[in-house]
Amino acid sequence: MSATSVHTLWTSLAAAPPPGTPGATFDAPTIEYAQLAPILIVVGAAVLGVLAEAFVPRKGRYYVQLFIAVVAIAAAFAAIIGLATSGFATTKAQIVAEGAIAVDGPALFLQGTILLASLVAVFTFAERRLDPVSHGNRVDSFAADAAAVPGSAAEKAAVKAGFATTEVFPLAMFAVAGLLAFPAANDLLTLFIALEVFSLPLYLLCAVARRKRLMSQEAAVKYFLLGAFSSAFLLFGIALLYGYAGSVSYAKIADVVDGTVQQIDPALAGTMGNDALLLIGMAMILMGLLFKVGAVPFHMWTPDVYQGAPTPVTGFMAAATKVAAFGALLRLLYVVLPGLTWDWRPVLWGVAIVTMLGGAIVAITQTDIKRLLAYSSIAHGGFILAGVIAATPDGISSVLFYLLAYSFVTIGAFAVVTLVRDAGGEATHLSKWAGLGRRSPLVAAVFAVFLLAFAGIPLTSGFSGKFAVFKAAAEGGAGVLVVVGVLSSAIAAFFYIRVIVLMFFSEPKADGPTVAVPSVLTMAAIGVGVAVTLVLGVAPQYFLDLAGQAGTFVR
Amino acid sequence: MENLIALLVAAPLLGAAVLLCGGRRLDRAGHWLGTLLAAASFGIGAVLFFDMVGKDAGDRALHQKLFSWVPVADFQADIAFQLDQLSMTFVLLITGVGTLIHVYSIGYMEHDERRRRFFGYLNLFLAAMLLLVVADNYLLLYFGWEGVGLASYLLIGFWQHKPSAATAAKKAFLVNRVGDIGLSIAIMLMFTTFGTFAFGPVLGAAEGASEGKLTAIGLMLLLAACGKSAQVPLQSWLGDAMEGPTPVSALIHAATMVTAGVYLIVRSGAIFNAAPDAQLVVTVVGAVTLLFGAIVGCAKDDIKKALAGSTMSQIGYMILAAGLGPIGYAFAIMHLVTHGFFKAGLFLGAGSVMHGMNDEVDMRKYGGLRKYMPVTFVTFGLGYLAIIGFPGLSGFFSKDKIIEAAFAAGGAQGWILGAATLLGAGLTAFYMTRVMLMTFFGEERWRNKATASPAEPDVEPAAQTHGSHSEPHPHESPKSMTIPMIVLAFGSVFAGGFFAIGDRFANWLAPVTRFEHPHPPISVPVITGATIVVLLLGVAAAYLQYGRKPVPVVAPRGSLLTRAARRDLLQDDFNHVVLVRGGEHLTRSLVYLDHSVVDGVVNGTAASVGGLSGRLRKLQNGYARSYAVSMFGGTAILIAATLLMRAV
Amino acid sequence: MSFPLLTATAVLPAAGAILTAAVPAARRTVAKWLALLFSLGTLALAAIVLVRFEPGGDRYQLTESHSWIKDFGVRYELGVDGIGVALIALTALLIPFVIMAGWNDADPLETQSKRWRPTQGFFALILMVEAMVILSFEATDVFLFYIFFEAMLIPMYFLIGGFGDRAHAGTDEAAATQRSYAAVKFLLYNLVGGLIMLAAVIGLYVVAGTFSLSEIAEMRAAGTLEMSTNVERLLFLGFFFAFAVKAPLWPLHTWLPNAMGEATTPVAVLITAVVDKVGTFAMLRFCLQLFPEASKWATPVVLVLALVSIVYGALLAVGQRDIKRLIAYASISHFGFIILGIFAMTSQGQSGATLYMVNHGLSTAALMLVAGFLISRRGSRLIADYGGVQKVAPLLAGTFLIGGLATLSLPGLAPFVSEFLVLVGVFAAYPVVGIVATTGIVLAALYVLVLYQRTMTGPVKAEVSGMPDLKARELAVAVPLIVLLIGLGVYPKPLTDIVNPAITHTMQDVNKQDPKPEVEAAK
Amino acid sequence: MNPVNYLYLAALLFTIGAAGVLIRRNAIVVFMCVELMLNACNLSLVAFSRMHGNLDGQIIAFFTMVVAAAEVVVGLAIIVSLFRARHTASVDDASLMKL
Repeated sequence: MSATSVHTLWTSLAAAPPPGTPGATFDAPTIEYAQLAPILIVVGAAVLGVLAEAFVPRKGRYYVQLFIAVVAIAAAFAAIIGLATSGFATTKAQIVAEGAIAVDGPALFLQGTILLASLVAVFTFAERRLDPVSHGNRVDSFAADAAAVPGSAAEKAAVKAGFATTEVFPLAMFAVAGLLAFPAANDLLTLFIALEVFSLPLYLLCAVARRKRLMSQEAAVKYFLLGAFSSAFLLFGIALLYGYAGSVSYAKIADVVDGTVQQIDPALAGTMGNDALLLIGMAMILMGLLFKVGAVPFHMWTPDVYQGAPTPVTGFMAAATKVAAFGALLRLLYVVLPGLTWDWRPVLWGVAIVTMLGGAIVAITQTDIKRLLAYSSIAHGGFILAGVIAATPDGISSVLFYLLAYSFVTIGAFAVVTLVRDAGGEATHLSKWAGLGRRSPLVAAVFAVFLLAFAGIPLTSGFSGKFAVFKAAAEGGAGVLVVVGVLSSAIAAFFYIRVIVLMFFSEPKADGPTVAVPSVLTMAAIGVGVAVTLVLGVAPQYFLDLAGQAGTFVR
Repeated sequence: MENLIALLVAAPLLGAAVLLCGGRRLDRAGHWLGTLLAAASFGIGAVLFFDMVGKDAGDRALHQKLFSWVPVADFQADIAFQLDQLSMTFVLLITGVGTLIHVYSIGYMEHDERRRRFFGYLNLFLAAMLLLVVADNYLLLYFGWEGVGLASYLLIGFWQHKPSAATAAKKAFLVNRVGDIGLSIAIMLMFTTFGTFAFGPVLGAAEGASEGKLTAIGLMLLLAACGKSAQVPLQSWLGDAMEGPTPVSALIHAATMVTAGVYLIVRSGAIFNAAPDAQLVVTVVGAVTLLFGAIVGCAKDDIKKALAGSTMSQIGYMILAAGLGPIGYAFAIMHLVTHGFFKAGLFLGAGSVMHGMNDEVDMRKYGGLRKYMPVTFVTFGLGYLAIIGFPGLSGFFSKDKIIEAAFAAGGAQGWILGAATLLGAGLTAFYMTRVMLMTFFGEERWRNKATASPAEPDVEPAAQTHGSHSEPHPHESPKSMTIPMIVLAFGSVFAGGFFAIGDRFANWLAPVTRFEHPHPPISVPVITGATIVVLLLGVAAAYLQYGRKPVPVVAPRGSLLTRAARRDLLQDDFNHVVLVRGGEHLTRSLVYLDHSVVDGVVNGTAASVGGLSGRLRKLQNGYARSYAVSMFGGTAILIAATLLMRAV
Repeated sequence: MSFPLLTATAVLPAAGAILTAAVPAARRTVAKWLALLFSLGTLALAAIVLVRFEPGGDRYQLTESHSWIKDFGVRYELGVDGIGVALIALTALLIPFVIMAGWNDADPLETQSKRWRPTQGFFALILMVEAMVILSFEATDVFLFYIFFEAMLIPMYFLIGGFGDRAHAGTDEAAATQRSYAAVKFLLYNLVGGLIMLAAVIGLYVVAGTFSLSEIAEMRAAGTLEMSTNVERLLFLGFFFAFAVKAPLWPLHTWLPNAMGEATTPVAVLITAVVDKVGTFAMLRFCLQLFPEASKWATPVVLVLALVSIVYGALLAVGQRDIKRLIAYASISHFGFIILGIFAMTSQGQSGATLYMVNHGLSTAALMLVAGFLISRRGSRLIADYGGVQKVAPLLAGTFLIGGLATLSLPGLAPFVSEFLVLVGVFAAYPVVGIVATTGIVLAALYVLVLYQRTMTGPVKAEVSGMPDLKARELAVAVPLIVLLIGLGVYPKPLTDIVNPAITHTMQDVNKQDPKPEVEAAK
Repeated sequence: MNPVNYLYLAALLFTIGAAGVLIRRNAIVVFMCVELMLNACNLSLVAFSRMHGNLDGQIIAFFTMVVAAAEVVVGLAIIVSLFRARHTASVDDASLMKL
């Protein structure tokens, strides 16, 4: 299309258009509010939270915010259930909001998972029993005044006044909204926006730890800069893909990629010929997503951020972000780029292998429990990738199941980490965990359960998930991946076992940490974690069915 | 009637069980119980014997099946007994001599607080030995075979506080185990060849099998026999076995157990008959051993070890005879029985002497004892005459027959074997005369000669633990000990003649072992004459050396051969250097290997993974910019890879 | 739907484990009796299984089958054949003795906090192991088996690492580090084996689409199972590796001496007499049945490895200075025999191997537990620290000797029957191998008698002079085992009757016939 | 003028930005480089939009600007707090957590 025609486009819009010409009548977009309910509820709650920050007196904010968050998540989850039961997951799966959002099995399943994870995470956010009471008011794990310089008079004053960063709840809500939209995004623009919507609040959440604030801020900076860096790549990839296909809608791009597109105008014909656009674009978008997934070599932010961020936030990130990011990745690969399977498969093979091995190997020599879990999450990302690569319906459902299993184990594990404390806050250095099993057997046992699940020991959810994924991969013809996966799980087993040894078989140190007795909130979080871990380990059939039914994308 | 067979075994077994599990409360009556049950077993044997004599030669064999032992597919082993003339002979020998030695032990072990257990072991031995000879298949025989091994192990090591005794027991068991390899392989071969290992079928079908297989079986059986009967090359344990109490040496290591090898070969005659090569090897082993044992016997100053050497040599005779086939079997067994009498008698005599001499075993500290212990002297003397083959006594008949048979083997083989047996007879006469003279004649070297025990390594343990340096007071032993000696002396005098007249014994065994008259190349009287001449030479030589001149208390250095003979012809040294030392080196190096290599590989892998982890960890240097670099590089690789994929 | 007997047999100890663990810290003795009670109850159930099982009947009996994880094609399928029955009986039989022997091994030290409840944990874990072992003997679904095969490791791991032998050289810290090293080594070896098996399990599913032994057998019979030679071999290797680690087969054996050396004696018995049997059992049931051709293809190598295990294990046993390590290496040698018998692919070999599993369980239990009593008295595992014990503690010495004689498989004691069957079976198929294996019996005699001589005979050492003889509880452990050893040595027929039919099936699986004798003997 | 040139320019800008992120220490500057990359994306989007003659690209560009603005808010907040805590805005000094 030539320059003049574009000009006329403008002018024709300016002048009163003759009837029939495109854009002549501006017909309002149709928004299916019912189908969008989950996202909308959460966004609304977030906005409400902001208002609450503005108008509710300080004393009441904590409770109001907690109430809003919990109710909103519950309501959103109910909405998900409603949609799923009324068949949007299977038969009535559709694309809504002018093609921006897909409402289908994977979307609903993952959104449900995200919401449950977020609910549990919010519980841990709200925990106020762990830190000792300061100046007569209970404190949670977030800075009294994030803006105050660490150790400054202002901070002390804030602590004395019993301030609390209750903004974390609306921030979390925004993040959740973004996370919900991410796996459901059905065009590249929505994908990008959703990404930013959940990234930005997370950057902030990382920065507001009460203890070890310098590390917290450092984590935030690293996460922010690298995140922005990666999103720039993502965006450039989007631009290239748009350039290739002339559209950002998944369906249209897919058509162009498959070559089943109708009416090819010359410009499109010109760009379509240019596969470099397509491939480079694809590569860059993949990079953006793999960054969020934490796949090697885009993983390096993970350990630092996981370590520095407030532990509840870490758990939330580790669980929810992974779920959402993998959801988006699945949709991209299965809806937009199935035509390119033979291009992205070998590449992802490589990524999966280095991720599995890299994560497992580096984890061996870690000395900080949070970093250890970070690397383990990297390794698990590799396992999930193996399922993604299978490129079969089984692959999809296995990944869905794995994500469900994994997210709860993760949140539970980090919740336990919050309990083990000494004078300096959480005692995350492994040496401090020595003999925990002697001092408080129950906590140690619970943590051991989570570790065993990570290690994929039978009768835990970790095993069911791993088996599902490897099975899918093997059926998808990726036997090599299975073998590598098995080997790296062997390596991984080593450091999970190391922690167990430390907790149970080594004598407790005199100056060892104490285990704080949490409120019902954290207890609930951990309890749910354990319950899901064991249920998915012993009787996973129901959830496998669920994942199986949810295993098809709408297009 | 056949149901009695099980009882035969059961009686002593019961005794063993009761005595070993009974605990202290049986200490007072234990020995009587043991003796009683041994005697009962003898009684049952006697009943069975007269019953057997009653039948005509053809169908004397009795069979009894108790139950199926190990049934797996074709592999069918039963607990079943077979009592034929051969077994019968052994049953009577074992129970008879066994009972006598039980009686003897009552006196001999009087002052040992563990006497009850001693009798328990003795009964255990009787049970096992009887099982060995009445079994009707090789696996059950193996059962008894190992059973006697166990009993021998327990009895040799009965004085466990003596390290030497414990070691000797262990050695005996191990050497026997080596022989057992032979027996078990033989059984396996039988199973693969005949599909069974019961006497009847195997021996019945022996001719049917290929000679190679039969030879192999035969040699394996021979290996087993060598182990149990202390034949070269597995003889080394017998000498040490003398660490056991003397009644044990008499019963197990002279009269019965050590002859099990002969039983095995004679029992398997059908196989050997069809495998001449195997037979040849058997005769060679027999010949070698009979000389070996005799030479060792000439050099030992320990009375029991001297007798042990003689046992070895006599069993050599039997094995040799058994190797000659149908012309030898009967004589082998006959010599076995007579030897059972006189050798047991000799050992009991030796025991009686030690009993009177504070357990001193060094003959160089004996001398002139005949007037202090007359009964012992007489019985010992009769046994002596019998063993050297003095005309008219048991040994004469049995050994002479073997010599004839050896010559009759035919060809060069016959001559060589015959010469060997003759030479053996001479040596026997020599060393037995030596024992006789050193013990009962000459000056009384035990008087105020209580100096340090000589440089004879074999006696040192005994000297340490028993040798009291106060002057001994030789005295005759109690009745319980002398009576058995007297009975055995009778046996050693008359048994031979009784058996030999008209080949009575040979005909008795014929249905089982077949019997053919030997036809030596030279006439029998000549051979007999030669034997007597050689015998007299031996006696004369001994008399010149030990009768005429006084015997030094400290053994002279002696010739190279003597010194070698004292050390069992260096065979133990060989074992020590090659097996013990070599084994130690092997195990030590293997332990090292296991730790450093087999384990090392695994630990190495673990370590290397750890090292890799340590290095990769360095990449995580905390600088956001380097993370960005890795992301950037990763993207570049990603892009390059995608394009490359498309390119290829 | 009849009463699920097999499930009950496994559920009972599991329930016992939970109850035992729940006993409050102060009530230690209650926990002990509770555990003993439940183990005896399990024994009773096992006895019922033994009775209800008809040797002549179907291959798998008392079967239960329920759908479990449809998506993975996993069914909850239980069933026992003769081999399973025998081993279940062995397990159920040994656990009470293990518990009795370990009665006081896990009492908390004074220094430990009052809330720490080692005793409860100890017995609960033992019962948990029992449950899982029994289930893995019962499972006729590969996946189901795999799950318990793996899950078993965790309680074992805690038993080894959590409850060390009080009789150790050096400081407590040193002992603790050695112990956790042993535990980790145990876990990693078996975990790696298990994970490699997992890959094979997945592969099997991809090939067969089911995990049920019966279905796979039908498919093979109908010829609808297309499994290329190479695939079959790879899968076989995957399975075999795991079982060879567990068994343990040379050169994958090095975890056993550490584990048995550092663990308390009852746990050591649990490892070698019960848990390791799962490995050999699985070779017999899964390797041969699922991959018959590959099994035959691998036979030569396996036989050689087994031979090496026999000789190597025995020689190292001779070279040991530590009583428990010595017994461990002896076990390695014995496992060599078992594997030899399995892969001889003759009736005698395989029945022999099965009997061997049972008998080795009994003999090692007898020897090891008595050794444990000895060690607990002197507080040292070093052979050199003993001497002349027989003088001061004749009962102890006597039982020890009988255990030893069983270990060197003396005729009249149970192990002889199985060992000879294995040898005959191997010899019939591979004479040379059989002959080499026979040397094992000499070496066995060597290490047993050397051990006995150095510890029990000779002059009485000062340290052992005051040593008390066996107590009633200890006799209650040792005597029944000895009675069983003698009984099964003289009259093993009941056992063979149960095992033989199962072996016939296995022989059909690999479609092999016993070699026929050269001459048909004149019967 | 051929819109493709704009793409080349965009690519150039993007690379410059990326290089800046990699080599500059000051957090603010690094962040500006990221902005530069985003703008490069915008440029290419607009150029493509022009080539294809539909408006999607330009719409995205607008969204991108908003996102960039939001990022500035969040980013500056974080960076400033870091600066106040440490009196330096160098990303290399923020390396407490490593290995």
